[in-house]
Amino acid sequence: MKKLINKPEDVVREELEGIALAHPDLVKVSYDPYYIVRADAPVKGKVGLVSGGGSGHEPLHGGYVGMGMLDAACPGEVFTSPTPDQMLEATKAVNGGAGVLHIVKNYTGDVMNFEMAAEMAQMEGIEVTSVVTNDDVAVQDSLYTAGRRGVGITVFVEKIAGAAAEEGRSLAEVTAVAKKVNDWGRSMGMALTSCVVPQAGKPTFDLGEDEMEIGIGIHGEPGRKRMKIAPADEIVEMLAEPIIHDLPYKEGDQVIAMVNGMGGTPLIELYIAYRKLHHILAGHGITVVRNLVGNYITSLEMAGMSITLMKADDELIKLWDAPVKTAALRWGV
Amino acid sequence: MKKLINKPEDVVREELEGIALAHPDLVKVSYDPYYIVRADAPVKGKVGLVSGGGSGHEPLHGGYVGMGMLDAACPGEVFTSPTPDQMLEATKAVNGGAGVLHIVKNYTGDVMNFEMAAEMAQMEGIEVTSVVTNDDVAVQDSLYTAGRRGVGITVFVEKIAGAAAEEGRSLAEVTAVAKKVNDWGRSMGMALTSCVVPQAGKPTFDLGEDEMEIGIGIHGEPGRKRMKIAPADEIVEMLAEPIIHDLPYKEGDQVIAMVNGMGGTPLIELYIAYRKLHHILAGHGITVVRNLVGNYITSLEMAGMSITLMKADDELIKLWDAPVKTAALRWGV
Amino acid sequence: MISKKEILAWLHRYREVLAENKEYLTGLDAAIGDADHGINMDRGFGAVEKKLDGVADKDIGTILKTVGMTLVTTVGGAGGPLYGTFFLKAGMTLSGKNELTAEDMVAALNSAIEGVKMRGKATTGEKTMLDALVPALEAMQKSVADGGDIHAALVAATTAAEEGMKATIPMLATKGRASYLGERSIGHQDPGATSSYLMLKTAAETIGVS
Amino acid sequence: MISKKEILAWLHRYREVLAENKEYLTGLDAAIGDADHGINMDRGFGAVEKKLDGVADKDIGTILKTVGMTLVTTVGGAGGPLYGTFFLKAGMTLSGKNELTAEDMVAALNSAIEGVKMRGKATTGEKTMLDALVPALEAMQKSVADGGDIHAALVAATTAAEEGMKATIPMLATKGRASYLGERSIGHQDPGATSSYLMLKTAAETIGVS
Ligand SMILES: Nc1ncnc2c1ncn2[C@@H]1O[C@H](COP(=O)(O)OP(=O)(O)O)[C@@H](O)[C@H]1O
Ligand SMILES: Nc1ncnc2c1ncn2[C@@H]1O[C@H](COP(=O)(O)OP(=O)(O)O)[C@@H](O)[C@H]1O
Ligand SMILES: [Mg+2]
Ligand SMILES: [Mg+2]
Ligand SMILES: [Mg+2]
Ligand SMILES: [Mg+2]
Repeated sequence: MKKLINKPEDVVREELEGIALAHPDLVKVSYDPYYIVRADAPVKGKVGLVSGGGSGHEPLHGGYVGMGMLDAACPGEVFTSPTPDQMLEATKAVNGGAGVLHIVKNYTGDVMNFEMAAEMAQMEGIEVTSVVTNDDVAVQDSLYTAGRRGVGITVFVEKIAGAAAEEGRSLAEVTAVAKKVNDWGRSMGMALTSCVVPQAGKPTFDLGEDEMEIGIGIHGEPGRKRMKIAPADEIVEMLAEPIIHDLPYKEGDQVIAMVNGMGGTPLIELYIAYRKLHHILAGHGITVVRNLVGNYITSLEMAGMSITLMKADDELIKLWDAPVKTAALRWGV
Repeated sequence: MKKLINKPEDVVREELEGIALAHPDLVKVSYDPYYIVRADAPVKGKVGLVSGGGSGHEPLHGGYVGMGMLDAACPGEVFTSPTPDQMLEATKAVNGGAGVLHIVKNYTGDVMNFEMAAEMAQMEGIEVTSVVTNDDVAVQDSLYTAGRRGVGITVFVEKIAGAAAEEGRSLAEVTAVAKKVNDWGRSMGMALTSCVVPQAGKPTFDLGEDEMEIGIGIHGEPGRKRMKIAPADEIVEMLAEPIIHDLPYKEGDQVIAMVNGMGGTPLIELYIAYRKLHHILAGHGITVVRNLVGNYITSLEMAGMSITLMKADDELIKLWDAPVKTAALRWGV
Repeated sequence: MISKKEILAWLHRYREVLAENKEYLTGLDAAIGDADHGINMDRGFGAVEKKLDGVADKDIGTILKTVGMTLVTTVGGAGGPLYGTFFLKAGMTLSGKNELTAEDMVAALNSAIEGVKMRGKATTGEKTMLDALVPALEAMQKSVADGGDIHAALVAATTAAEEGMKATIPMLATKGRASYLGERSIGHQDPGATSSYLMLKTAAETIGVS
Repeated sequence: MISKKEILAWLHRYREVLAENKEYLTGLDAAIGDADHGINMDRGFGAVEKKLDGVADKDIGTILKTVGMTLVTTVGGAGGPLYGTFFLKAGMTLSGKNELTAEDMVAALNSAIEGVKMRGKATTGEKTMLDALVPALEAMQKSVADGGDIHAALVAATTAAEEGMKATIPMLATKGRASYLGERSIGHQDPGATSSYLMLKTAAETIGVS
């Protein structure tokens, strides 16, 4: 295992220390329990947004705490959901009196821990709603599974619901727009290499020198299909077509598109992929109105990428364009 | 070799297509010869800033083209300096009548190609100055070598000289502030893994499972020392102390600090490193007034990091804080 | 009767067993999950270990509730709420008790399992810890009904848990992270069922033995 | 006399030699540089190949200047300006000529090398292509002065270039990318000296042969 770390068990705490030292203008960090909160929290009268999940997906979620996006993020151990006490304390810290929205990625652990936290917060008199993101088309959605995983659309939900909250919308309204983003979003990812959980010390899965894995999640979970590595254009097709056909996105649709690196992929490759995605969408008569190309929701040092599309109407574009000031996403201010 | 590419020889062209499609609001792309130019170039009466170098260091330089930073970037093949015809055409495209500054990293190839381009541009009546960055303390600076390599400080020069040009300063003034940034900056890098040049198809150097290389450049050049991998805190010390003692940075100094990932390093590790850097600097009585933590000048998929410090006075901080709107660096707008 | 000492011995020993099986459980989770189950359980019971001395003079119900709360706040993932709820519910059932009958034990396991089912919205046959726990409860109930003593009941439960654990191998996961794999989840043993089996096995080795 | 046909044959053949040695040269560059010298030279002479037919009826000076300009705009790195200048200067020296004497050949190589020295601000002993080129020029001059014919002069130049190339192995680099390595540059053969040796070797195999 080759990592720029000290002890595996100190990774999350030391990362939090780094974030606190690097961004004192944006965030404050609580160490007991762990959470990252907007420097000016709680914002009076504003709906508070709390997200969280296992660490190792940086900049998700801590990099998205700040004006126009999250009010707090709860980091768990690497790839492990945080615990209800973290979420409860974060919820209390951001409660400005207008209620708190929990943004939860659909993993059994995350869902159960956030459920417990919401129950506790409600017992303390804080109004809490939650949105569970489940955009991963690699996973079959059926009554007989835990449903689809929440992946890339989470970044969009945090940005857009964050803008809606900043505008002063009510908890019900912010929750509704967060649900709309999730409903209109789909993603799929792939890996060229595995990643190494620091405490495990070895790759989560093994891929041959000429193999890739299609349909991976963001935790080094094995995907749905292992196959021989293919040219970038074919890989983009393998991800984009199932996404497009799933919602489906249709001729005349406008979308916001993200080509996301899994952590170990050079930016040059992501632009090559974006180019092909743009052409595929154009072929379907779909227009990209905004885009993100870079590392936004990662899987440690995994090489690979994911694609996320969100159908965009005027409301969502306006909220997307609203100012945001976080460590990892910033514009308009 | 595992990469999200099509044919190795098409990597740069396809990347440019991706950049053009992703950022039409920021840049235009010329394909013959290759260069990326501000969408609104030439800006009348403003000094034009042109940089360039081999590809594979993304977001450097193309990601820094836009308001408040570069006017144009010339991408070479991967790790290979671009050619004088690219630089000449880019220079002409950004010449708003106030002259053009070439920002050149100190590599024999880059220097010679930019020299030829400057000679050609001057023959066509365009006033050209150049600044050669040479901040890498891993390289001995002596009369008997090609001098120090230009690395991380190049990002700072592009940001700060870009702000100075945007303010309407003259070519001489912009050149002077660019030189000041370079003079006040020092860097050093290290690698946990090598990188693979697409056309070469195999790692540039081999590192054992427990080895790291200290003092590497940004082209997969071997460093000055190979040793057993160490905890992050020790590695940060090995980079920071030589940097601090080289200028030297002294008690009471203010600095802008960058902890830069080489392309394959998770952000979580960069924050762990930033934490230690901050403590080391504090121990020397040096204050970090601004910082960057992320992938800013990379080496394809190399795992590793570099540290850059720049001594900062009020002028440089003001120029640093000035609005910038590029694909990879954006604030204040 | 099960003494408080035995309960504490069981919890201390289970902490050791988890440490010994940390890599094994994590390896099982790598195959169909995210390679952290052993790490999570080890972290959680490491934290439990530090709490046990402080509550050693409290009743068994309080001890188990403390274990549950500690797991909830230190394990995370799916394991945290599930094992946390397991111990919280067992502790609530055993409130105020300083020693336990076989019937207490059955009642506690029963409500612990009901808690897991409720929290996880799951049932048997879904390739989870319930596939070890539910057969264990049934075997324990049967053994006690047949007049077996506490140790015999725990041994019967362990045997059933082991069979249940092995039975997860051919199952298709329909709950938890493994369900994302669809057909590819088949052929692997469930990590949570394995840690549950180890928990019962440790009980059989530490409770009602002498 | 050297005919234009021989010059073209040399250039065509050198393009093939570079393609054959692409990985070899890149491997040498990986050891002390950035693993692109073979790729760069191959790309440049691939572009040259496409230009040659278009200038085949021009004079030798024009042909070589075209080669130089093509290398400047397609090679990049250090090799581009250096080999580009090499051919530009040679072409300028041979302006208007359709066949060359041995003296023309010596004069052209001399001014080509002067161009490389000027552009690279380098001299011999710095572990660069000059360590192959300069001894080659000296050997060629001596051979011609001793009355050797064109082919003999090229063979002598090749032998000297090969020795010069090998002599770069123990050298400490003080110019170019390899100089960043300090002491660690010792023990490796310079890629640019190697491509220069191959250029002369190809000349000896294609010029003045029959
Ligand atoms: N809904 C559920 N009900 C009961 N047990 C479950 C459920 N989901 C997962 N599990 C159990 O949890 C185990 C995984 O725990 P762990 O690895 O700690 O959490 P995570 O999956 O969040 O990483 C699985 O092996 C399974 O036995
Ligand atoms: N200043 C110089 N003068 C002469 N030759 C040089 C100089 N610097 C480098 N070279 C030659 O260039 C070769 C490297 O070329 P190449 O790999 O194409 O360029 P780069 O170093 O930019 O990647 C070296 O092996 C050396 O022979
Ligand atoms: Mg987990
Ligand atoms: Mg090069
Ligand atoms: Mg797990
Ligand atoms: Mg080279």
